[in-house]
Amino acid sequence: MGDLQEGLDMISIASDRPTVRIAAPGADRTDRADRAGHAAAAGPAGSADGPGAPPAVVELAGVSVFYSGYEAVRETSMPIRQHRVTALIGPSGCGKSTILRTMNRMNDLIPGARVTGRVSYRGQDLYAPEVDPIEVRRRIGMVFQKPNPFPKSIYDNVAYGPRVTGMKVGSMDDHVEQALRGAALWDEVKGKLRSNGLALSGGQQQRLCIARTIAVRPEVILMDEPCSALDPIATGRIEELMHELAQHYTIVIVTHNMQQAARVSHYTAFFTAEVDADGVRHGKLVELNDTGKLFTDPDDKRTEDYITGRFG
Amino acid sequence: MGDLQEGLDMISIASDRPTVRIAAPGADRTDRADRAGHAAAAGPAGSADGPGAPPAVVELAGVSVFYSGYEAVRETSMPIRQHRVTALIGPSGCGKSTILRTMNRMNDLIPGARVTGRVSYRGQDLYAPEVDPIEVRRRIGMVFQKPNPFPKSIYDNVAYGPRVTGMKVGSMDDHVEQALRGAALWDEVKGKLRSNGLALSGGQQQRLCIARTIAVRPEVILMDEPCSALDPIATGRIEELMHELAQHYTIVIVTHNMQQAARVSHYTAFFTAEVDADGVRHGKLVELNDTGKLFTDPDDKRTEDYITGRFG
Amino acid sequence: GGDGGAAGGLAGSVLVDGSSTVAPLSKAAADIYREEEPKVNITVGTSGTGGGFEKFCKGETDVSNASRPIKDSEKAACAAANIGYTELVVANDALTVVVNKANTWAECLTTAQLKKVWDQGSKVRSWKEVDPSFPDQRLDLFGPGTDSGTFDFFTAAVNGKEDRSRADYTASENDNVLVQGVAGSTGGLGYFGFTYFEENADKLKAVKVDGGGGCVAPSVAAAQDGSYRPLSRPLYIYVSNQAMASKPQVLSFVEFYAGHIDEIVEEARYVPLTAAQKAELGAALDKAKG
Amino acid sequence: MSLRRGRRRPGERVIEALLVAAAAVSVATTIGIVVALVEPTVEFFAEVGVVEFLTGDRWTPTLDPRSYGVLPLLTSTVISTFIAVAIAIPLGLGSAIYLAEYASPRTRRALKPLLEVLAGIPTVVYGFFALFALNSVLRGIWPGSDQPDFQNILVASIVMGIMIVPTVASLSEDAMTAVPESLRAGAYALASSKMQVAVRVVLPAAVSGIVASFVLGLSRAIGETMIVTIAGGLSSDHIELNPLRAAATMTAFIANIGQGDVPVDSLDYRSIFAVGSLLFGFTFALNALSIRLVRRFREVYE
Amino acid sequence: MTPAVLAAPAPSDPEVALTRRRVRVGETLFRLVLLACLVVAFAFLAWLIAFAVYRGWDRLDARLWQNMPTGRVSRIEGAGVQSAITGTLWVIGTTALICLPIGILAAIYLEEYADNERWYNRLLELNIQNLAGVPSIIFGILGLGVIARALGLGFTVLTAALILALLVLPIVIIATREAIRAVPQSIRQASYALGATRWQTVSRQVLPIAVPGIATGSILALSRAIGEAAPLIMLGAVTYITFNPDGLDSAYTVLPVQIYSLVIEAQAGFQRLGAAAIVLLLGLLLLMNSLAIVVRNRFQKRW
Ligand SMILES: Nc1ncnc2c1ncn2[C@@H]1O[C@H](COP(=O)(O)OP(=O)(O)OP(=O)(O)O)[C@@H](O)[C@H]1O
Ligand SMILES: Nc1ncnc2c1ncn2[C@@H]1O[C@H](COP(=O)(O)OP(=O)(O)OP(=O)(O)O)[C@@H](O)[C@H]1O
Ligand SMILES: [Mg+2]
Ligand SMILES: [Mg+2]
Repeated sequence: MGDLQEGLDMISIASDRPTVRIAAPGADRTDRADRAGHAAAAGPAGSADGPGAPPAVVELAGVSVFYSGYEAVRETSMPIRQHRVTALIGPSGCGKSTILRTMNRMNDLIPGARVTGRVSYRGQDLYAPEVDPIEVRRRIGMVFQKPNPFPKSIYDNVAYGPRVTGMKVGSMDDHVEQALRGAALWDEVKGKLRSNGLALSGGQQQRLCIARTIAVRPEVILMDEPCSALDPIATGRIEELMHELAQHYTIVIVTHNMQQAARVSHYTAFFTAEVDADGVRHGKLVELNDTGKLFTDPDDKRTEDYITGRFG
Repeated sequence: MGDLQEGLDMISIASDRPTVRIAAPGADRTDRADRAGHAAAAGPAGSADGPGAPPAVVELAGVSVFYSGYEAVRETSMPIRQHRVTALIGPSGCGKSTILRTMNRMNDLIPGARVTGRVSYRGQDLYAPEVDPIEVRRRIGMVFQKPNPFPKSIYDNVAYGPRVTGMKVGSMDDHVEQALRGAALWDEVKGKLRSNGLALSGGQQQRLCIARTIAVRPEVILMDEPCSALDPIATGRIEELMHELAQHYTIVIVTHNMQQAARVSHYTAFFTAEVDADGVRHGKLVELNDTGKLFTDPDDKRTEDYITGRFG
Repeated sequence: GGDGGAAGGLAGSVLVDGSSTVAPLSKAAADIYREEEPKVNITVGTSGTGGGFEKFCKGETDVSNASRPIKDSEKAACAAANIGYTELVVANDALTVVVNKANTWAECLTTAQLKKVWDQGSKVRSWKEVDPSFPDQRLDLFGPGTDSGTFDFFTAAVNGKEDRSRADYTASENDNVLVQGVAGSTGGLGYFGFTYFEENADKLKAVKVDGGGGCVAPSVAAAQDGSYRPLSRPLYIYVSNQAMASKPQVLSFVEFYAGHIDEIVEEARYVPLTAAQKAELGAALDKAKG
Repeated sequence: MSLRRGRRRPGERVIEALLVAAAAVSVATTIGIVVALVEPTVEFFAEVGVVEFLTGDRWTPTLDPRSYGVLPLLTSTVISTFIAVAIAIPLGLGSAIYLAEYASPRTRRALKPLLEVLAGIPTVVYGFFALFALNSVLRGIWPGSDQPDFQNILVASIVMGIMIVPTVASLSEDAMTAVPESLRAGAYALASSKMQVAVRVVLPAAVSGIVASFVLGLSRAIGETMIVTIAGGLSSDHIELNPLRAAATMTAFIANIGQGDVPVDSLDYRSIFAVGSLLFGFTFALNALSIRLVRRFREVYE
Repeated sequence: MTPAVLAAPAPSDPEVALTRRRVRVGETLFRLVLLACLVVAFAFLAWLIAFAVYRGWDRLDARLWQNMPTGRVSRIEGAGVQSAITGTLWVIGTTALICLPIGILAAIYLEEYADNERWYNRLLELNIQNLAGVPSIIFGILGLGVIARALGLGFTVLTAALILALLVLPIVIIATREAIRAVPQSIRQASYALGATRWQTVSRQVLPIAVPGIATGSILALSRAIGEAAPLIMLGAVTYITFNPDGLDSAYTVLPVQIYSLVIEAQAGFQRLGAAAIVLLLGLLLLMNSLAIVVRNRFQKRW
């Protein structure tokens, strides 16, 4: 894991940063294909592991998720690559959030939820009995759809994670500052660290939540539609931030917005919900691919249908 | 008055229906300019009333809205043209929802809210003392951001409006059917009219809310971010529906999504929030224009900045 | 409990419980005793005679107030728990039969007439049925609850057997309700303790009772000399012998109780003991002390 | 970089044990109640037949001839509860609708706690109020031969009803305020009047909470003791259907014997445990029923 | 600008007048009826207070709390209810110390820890709902048979407090659960996602936010306890006590019991003292409810 302090202070933009611009996929085709060029095309089972691809930090293998017996997501396998942004897209109810939650055991909190298959983090089975979900979440953080700062001061929001995990930090003040800088929020709040986090605007709140998450120095950050409650300007800021974070963190983002997936991610996984023989809907991974390829030349017909259905 | 049934059953697409496709504005330029060609360009004060423009059903003149003394929106004037879709866009907090609510006196329900200036509907001042807000809302309906069906059956949801307004309908069953057809929901629910409206998917719920609204046969339908809680497929359906509705209804839609505004509206009003001398933010109408023009060649620099800030 | 010392230096607690009818006497006793032994903590509870004996026979209290003598089952309970006790009569009460102020006809009632009215299964509904000379006025009956010692005594005295009574009367544990009831209905007839009549003498009229020896009005003198028959009754306290032996403050209190009995009865507005009863009280106490 | 439990977390375990223990207290309470009731009840039924107890129409355990038919107590309990609830439900629901839908938030914040004062007033106080204040008014209204008794079920029930108003109002109001604002907005946008919003949208949406408040009010009425003891009367020798007459409820009977002069080790006294068991069973059944009911409504509306 | 009236006919009602068509009599009537409900309830409250104040007027002074009760009719005028006041404070204080921690912890268990798919947790929940409906007099039977006798705690402050604590425990649990449930799930998720343990999440996030709700519920539960007489009378309450409690094992009396015993006395002087004590108790109650308002309003989070 990269040195946090270094990363947080870094402002210059790394060379593989995707361009932050909205564009019809067609127009962007070459740019994108070039950017994530070393990642090989993924088959429907989503094993995008060609030579040269960064190592997988999290790896799903044959993962199914059940809600009190209902199989919401079926047999999903996919790698999450280090220091890359992986986007999960697909229609509502196809299990994007469900899959995201398996990656840091947040579904432990849902009564009746059960995971089968193997989810591993750096080779360790996340669901092995001796694994402590709290340790898992310390390393794999999460940002939610609706900004959810604690009704505490901005400072306490950020300091909460280090405090509860008993993290050794030299000076908490410095640590909070670094985290807020890392979330590109420092300049806006430095004068009012003691004021309530809820008094910030929606976009600022969401960045506060990101700051709070990186304050515990996770390796992976999961984001579930982090911008859907925000206006375009705030969204733009968060997207930009994601690129910066991707230099030091591995990011998985669920989004409804295909443009957003196209803008921010290196890889995109397309999920859909399919009705099986018994008439029950199950979520399924259709295709995991390099983002540029998935949006311009998807391997799967269903991906194409979904994308063109929206793109005209 | 057009025959509702006839309109509702109509499936063929009227000639002036905007194309439902996402595209970089550049690519779409001519198409759009052509489509809403008869509407003249609007100045910053938003008086898009060139010759040939349809008459204004609702007209705002110098409208300011206060929330317990805070002036949230300042001096706004704009017409809402008959059988056209007018989109309101702008950053969060600029007063889009506020302005929308002035048009059917929904802000009567917010304690401390006060409207100055004149909002007229077919020439009558909506805020005149003898005006009954309930009558106003019968003619100017509203659809909300989050689908909010009543926890009643689908049938009762639709029948609610006609019942409470004491509308004379031949057969309530037929009436409900027509409204559901009008909202393009009939085929999906006809077998389960007695089941709870909350059991539908998000997109279906939103269409149910639209059905419920058109069941009282309003003249104007106000929609406040009707798709922001929906996935792209459901969004696409609602957008398509809006086009059909525009043949019979006057529609005002608030949206965060500029593509959506571009796709569905004939006119677009861009609002922004500006800080005045005292450091207080007020919402303000910057430009009301033909949609094609506003997105490609806005009259106001601020509009251009906002749009290009997003479109690259 | 606690240790006592010389006079004025006693401490510790004395726990009194039992009948609510007798409670005013023990409260008055405690109140006066407190001036002499301020460090002795006396509490008086009102669990009823039955509840009081239950606690008493479990050794939970030192003194039990009783509006009736101890029953066999209670004796057995005390014996089983090895609680010895001394029964002391501390005051008299004259159950008073009262009628409405506007009642001009009923000056005196015989026990036979009372029985006719109150007996089990009685159907008497009008004063005329009590005595043909009385007017045909509706009869409204008021009396204490069937679970009270007062009821037991009255039914035994008038109807010949404890708990033998008609049931269709307004019963209340709160004598003030009975006072109000009789005061509020022209044809009212009720019975309760003499104190409640005395306090409300302006609202009620007491009826003379003829128990065979002529009409006698309830009064302190009549209750004392035995002429107010059969409705005059004694009130008791029961003292635990063990408590008297082991807790000097209990003995001290009970001795004080007996020694100041006239003052106590006066403060509680009951009918004082006769000289003979007082002698008996002293003797019983002496015997208990051994 | 191990994901195993790094630090042991014994604290978490201890706390969880503590929490379970706290929750177990309520179970212990129920067990305690059952234990306290069972033995004397069994002894009671060794001498009195269950059938006689449940079907007899004369309850005179301290009066000759002894009779142990609980129906008179049961009838008065049902009548008094019914009247109390018939007063509390309309008043409480009306107040709740007013507070939730009509009053300004400020008024609501001020009035609701004030209304809750009514629920906290000692029942002894209510009892004397019923007996000495309200009853004189009642007796004034009905002079003549069917004048209410000095203690009667009606006056006790009215005051119980008033006591329960805040229980119904407060919980119903909570349920109605919990109805999302979006439903109200939706209804207003469909040209509903305020009353229509309240009655046709908010009320049905809050129905499970409202029913729950009714049930809670009902069980408070059944279990209320001091008011009926002081103002309701003691007679139980026959089934009294006229609420203007004095009659003992189950609770009033228990309270009276509990402080009376009856020897404790007697059938007379043990009868309070039989009545207590019946009362306990009664409220138990009622609660079970209500939970069903609430759940059913909830299924329909959520 | 084109005059609106010349517009093409609306698809809705051709009539465009927006003025009131129907006079909405029902609306006004409904509102009045609702208001009347509230007024009736408050009228009773006012009447009740006036009734007590009127009856106890000449005893409403410092004697009430400075003096001890008396057993002597000649001393009625100098009597007070000090021991009942201190007894009430002792009993209620102890009740609070017992039932609040237990109630809050139990509520935390049910809301945050218990898996309500499990039968025993569901039983627990049912049991609590059921206890909330058990008549208070039954708790008196429990107190007499089990707490005072079987557990051997006797007739002390502790016994009374235990009975009242168990009596209002379900109210505390239910109110606390409500308050905890009102804490948005997103707060918990955020805390867990940061690697907090369950107890850290509960103690540092959930409870602080739930405090106003818990406080209000607790105060209301305690004001119910303060007025309870039935279970204590069942226990055989002391009605004459001239010293203040000095410990959990002390004898005691409480205001409602003292009031009950005073009002049924024969002498009008005692009855007036009882009425004055009623006013005092009502005052105490109003104080507690105002406290609830203050807590509710002070700490209420705007979400
Ligand atoms: N807590 C839960 N309990 C039971 N079923 C659930 C739960 N959460 C999700 N589901 C079901 O699992 C399926 C997948 O849901 P999920 O929330 O993962 O979808 P999603 O792709 O994130 O949808 P959206 O885009 O609407 O957020 C859906 O059918 C949903 O109803
Ligand atoms: N009920 C209210 N009370 C007080 N202020 C309000 C209220 N509703 C809105 N405001 C304020 O009025 C301004 C305009 O709000 P409004 O909701 O109309 O903006 P908007 O453009 O719809 O924003 P968004 O895109 O986030 O929905 C904001 O500053 C907002 O904080
Ligand atoms: Mg999701
Ligand atoms: Mg808005």
